[in-house]
Amino acid sequence: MKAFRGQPTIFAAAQPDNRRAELTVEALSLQFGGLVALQNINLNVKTGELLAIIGPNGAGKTSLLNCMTGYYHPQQGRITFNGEAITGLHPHKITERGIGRTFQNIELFPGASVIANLLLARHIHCHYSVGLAALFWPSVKREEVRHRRVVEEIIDFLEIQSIRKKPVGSLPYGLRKRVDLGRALALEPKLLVLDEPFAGMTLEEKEDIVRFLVELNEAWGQTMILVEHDMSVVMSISQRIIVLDFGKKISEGSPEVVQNHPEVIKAYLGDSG
Amino acid sequence: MRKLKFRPCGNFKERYEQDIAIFETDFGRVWVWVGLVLLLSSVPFIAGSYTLYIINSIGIAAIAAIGLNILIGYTGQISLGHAAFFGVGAYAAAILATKMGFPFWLSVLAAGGIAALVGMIFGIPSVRLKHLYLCIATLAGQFIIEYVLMNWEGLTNGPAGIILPRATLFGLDISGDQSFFWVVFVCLALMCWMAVNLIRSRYGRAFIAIRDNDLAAEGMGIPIFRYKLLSFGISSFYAGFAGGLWAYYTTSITPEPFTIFLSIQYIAMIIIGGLASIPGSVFGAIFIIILNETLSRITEYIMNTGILSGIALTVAPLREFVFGLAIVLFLIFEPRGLAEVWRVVRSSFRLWPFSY
Amino acid sequence: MEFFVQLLVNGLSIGFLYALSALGFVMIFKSSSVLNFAHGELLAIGAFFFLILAASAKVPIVLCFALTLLGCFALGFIIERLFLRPLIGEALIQVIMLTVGLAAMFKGLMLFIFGGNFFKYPSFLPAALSVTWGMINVPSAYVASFIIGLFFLGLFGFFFKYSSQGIYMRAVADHQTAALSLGVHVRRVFALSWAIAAVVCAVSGIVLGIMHGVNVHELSSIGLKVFPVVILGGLDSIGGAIVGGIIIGLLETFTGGYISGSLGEVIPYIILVFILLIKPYGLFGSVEIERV
Amino acid sequence: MKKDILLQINNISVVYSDVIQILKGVSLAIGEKQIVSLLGSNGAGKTTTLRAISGLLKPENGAVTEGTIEYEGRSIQNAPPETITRLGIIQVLEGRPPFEHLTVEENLRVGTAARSGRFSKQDLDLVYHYFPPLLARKRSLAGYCSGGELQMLAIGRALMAKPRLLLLDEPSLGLAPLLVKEIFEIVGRINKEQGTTIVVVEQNASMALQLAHYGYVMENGKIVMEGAASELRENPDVKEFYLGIASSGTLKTYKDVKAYKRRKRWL
Repeated sequence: MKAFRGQPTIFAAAQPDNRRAELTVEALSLQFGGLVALQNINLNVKTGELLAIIGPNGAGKTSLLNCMTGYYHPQQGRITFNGEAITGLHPHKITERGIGRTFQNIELFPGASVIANLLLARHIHCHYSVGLAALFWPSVKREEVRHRRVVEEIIDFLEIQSIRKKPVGSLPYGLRKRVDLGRALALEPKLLVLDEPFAGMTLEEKEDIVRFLVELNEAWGQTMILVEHDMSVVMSISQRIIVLDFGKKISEGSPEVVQNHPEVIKAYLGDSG
Repeated sequence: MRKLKFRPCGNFKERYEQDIAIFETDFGRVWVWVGLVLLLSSVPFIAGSYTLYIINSIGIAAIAAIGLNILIGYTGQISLGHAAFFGVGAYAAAILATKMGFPFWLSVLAAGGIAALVGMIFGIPSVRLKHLYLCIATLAGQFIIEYVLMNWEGLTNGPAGIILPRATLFGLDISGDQSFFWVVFVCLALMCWMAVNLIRSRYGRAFIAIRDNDLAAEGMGIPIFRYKLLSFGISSFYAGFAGGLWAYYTTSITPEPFTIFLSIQYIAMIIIGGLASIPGSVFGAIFIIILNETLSRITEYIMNTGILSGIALTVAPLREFVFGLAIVLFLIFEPRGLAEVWRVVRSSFRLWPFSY
Repeated sequence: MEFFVQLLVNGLSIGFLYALSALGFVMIFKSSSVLNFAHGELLAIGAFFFLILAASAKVPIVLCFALTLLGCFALGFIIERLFLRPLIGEALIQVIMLTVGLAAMFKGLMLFIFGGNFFKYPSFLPAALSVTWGMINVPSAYVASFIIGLFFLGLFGFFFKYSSQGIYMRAVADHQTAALSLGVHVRRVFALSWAIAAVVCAVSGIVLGIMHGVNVHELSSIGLKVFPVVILGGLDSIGGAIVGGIIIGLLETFTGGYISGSLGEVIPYIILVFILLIKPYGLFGSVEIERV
Repeated sequence: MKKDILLQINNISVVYSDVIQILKGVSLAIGEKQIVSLLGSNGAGKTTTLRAISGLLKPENGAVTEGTIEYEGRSIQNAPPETITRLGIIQVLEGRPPFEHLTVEENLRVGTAARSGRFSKQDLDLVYHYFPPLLARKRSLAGYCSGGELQMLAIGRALMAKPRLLLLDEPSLGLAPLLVKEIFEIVGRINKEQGTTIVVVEQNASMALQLAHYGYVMENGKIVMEGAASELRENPDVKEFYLGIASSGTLKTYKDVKAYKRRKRWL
């Protein structure tokens, strides 16, 4: 039985419990050497929300994401996810707890096919052991097939069927970004963290991704954090925006509020718009 | 009854099971079974004892090479200590058999297990090390193990070595070339199959991910350190298992052969065979062992004819030179090794006479 | 006490030599991130080159020295050209494997020609060089090694810090494309670093030969000892190579002197494993910064 | 508007790894002592164009397969970067990679590699004159410099080569708006005072068009629009797609993306 386009069973089957994604960041500070990257950041994410983080380059957006996903270890403050402290955990532990991310510079595996890239992300959902894997026990085979099915659903959802067997390295930039998104979706994350998913895309490609994100968020209740520069995207799809500048939070609120905040205009948006 | 599928021109897969199978077609599967049966049923009767000795050596080397390929080719961790782990396996089997009276099958399996443990100990530095530094750690492992084998006389008898009992399986004497052939090649086939299975499971995917981009792999929920250790363990298990077989086959072992030069031979096998290719490891083993034998034959011949009687010609330097040359030439001209050559030959055959 | 001081002197001079030979290794690593496994073989080639000139051809010693350095400089160039250049752009692991292959090739070739025998240079060092200090006698070879080592270390320190080529070399090591964009001749830098490394190897090979005699196995195993040295000091640090060399030299001679010779041979590697566990980038190595 | 042509690109195609075509017949002309800016979304081929000029395609496994690049009447397509830099064409790379383990001053010295003469105190003084912050940090390792200082260092390094044609790739990337302004002012001064011809590739279109005399817009490996910077600034399409201002004068919105796709007219 094949799910038709737009009705991926993995999203539909997710229980409300499994969608719970409450992230709290309290008094977070991060330094590199003497350089202060983040200073006393507080924020929270509610289940089903699409939160955007904006700010000039170098304001600490990616650093903040890296703290949330375990790549950086903040000196002060704490991060909790669904009531559990995740500060300073290794990235793989955080991924296991349900935070999946995409990368700014697309960290895909260029030699592997699209399918192989997505299957890799199913790792945390595989439960067989080494011994059984070496013998390719029937249960292992069943599990592999199940994951393959999930991956195909994601491929359908992102409309990348035609490239499923192509090595990722040979794909154009926009498609690679899409595969990167697909890989994050294959993790079945409770909280999806997107680091500049629109950077370097043409307008059409942007519109496609916006469609996917809006559908994920509105139809399937996917909680998301979006770091992005493109104001027009951010302003039109996010429900709440946090503005960072020089490692500090300078504003927070709905798009309308942020857009008219004098400090934001001064530091980021500029006079022109 | 299901129809046997030969070479399909197009994608006719209907189920995901077909897509994750080892062989694309039933044809390939049948071929391998036929080949295996032919090999096991004909070779021991056709080949003479010397040829059988070479073939058995190839089989044992191939098992070790597969292990090294999992570590270097798939996980991207360079190891220069493979011969030491092979030696650990050989000694483990010998000690277990002589001192504890373990039967053949158990001591060979245990040899693999012990080598895996030792390998994992030397893999511990990989917690914080990138591949460059790591390969130096394995170099240290090589020298330290060599030293221990040579100097811990209470356990290893030092330079004098250990003599093993005859290998028996289910009460049958299998120490002869012919019967050992079956043991080795059944083991090789099993080990090959297990390696291929591992590679197509989540473990293999994780290994490759660590090789290509460990940061992103971690973001996909893969605990890097645990997998690097696992890869070390699996690789050393293969080496130790092969070492155990080898100890039983030669019946007496000394610390001498397990030097860094043997480690380099294993590296040569997988480079020449093809990195990240299981059949490649077998091709590499065949190539290197045959090269080895050919070279000693040639030097023997030259010595006998007395052309160069004045010069003390030994086989070792010539062999070393040719190995080095082979590694260098393959890296420059066919970096993907014999496996790639084989693929090209096969596909041109398949498409013949319409080679486009 | 006397034994202790003698060991100290031995250890220091051996350490100095290790440091010197590690320099050639660091040179290649700094400019192209390649671990050169053929290091010991380059040492041996230098030593044998000198041997042929000095013992068989009976060329005057100073000329021998000059010719050896010149020959090895050319050899380094040729090696880079013939073997390394076709692999530019390939994965690092392949280049490293290539040096493993080169090592086997050179070693085989030399064993083929010279066999596993020990050779001695004709003695040419003036006896006046040796220092006697109470009961302790420092042979002239050790003093020579000390002087030559110091000289070359100074020379390279100066080269990297002040000369344009030296700065270009470091620049290439840091960022190849950026160096290329500014007009640095990157391929020439690679070739030069191999050539200089071969020269450094030749110098340390000759001095080692003066101290212990010339033997293929011996020299190529010393080439592997360069790994603990550079790991201890940090792979890309010249100062680290010196400190690492001296520490390893002392450790080895003291273990060899007080415990057992064969343990002295492996002690550097045992230390190495611990260093790697505690300080993965060595004492002075620069830490790689990773970004996502 | 255009004066003497310093660099002329005629209909070039660039292919990476023998298969991926990035540029499909790009032609442009760069006048002597001008500032020309190259706009377009990421992946449009701007950086590739710069690399084609400076000879840095080869390390990325790319090559100019068709067309010519003429610099003062001399074809330089596919020449190695060692040759091209010696003709006075210097590219400042995107992301301004420093030589991390070299001091600021040593970084600047590397800039003289493309020149015949030895470096002198005056060269350094000139760089410090334009970028005073570098003087204060000349002895510290470049790895410890901030983003703004690194951009200054990257441009300063290129200045050491006394270039006639300076190619700047995304100088504003990752810089705070005020710093961007400062850097662009300095670039303008260099152009005026040293007579250096400059090509700027920028995402920050409004900034680039204020600085430049002439502009090209690239899309999908082709030039789709060109004109004097002042004209481009007023063009409604440029406004909408690159300056991010809808025809009504407000920021564009993606609210309606499900409903329809606004196509670029020239595609």
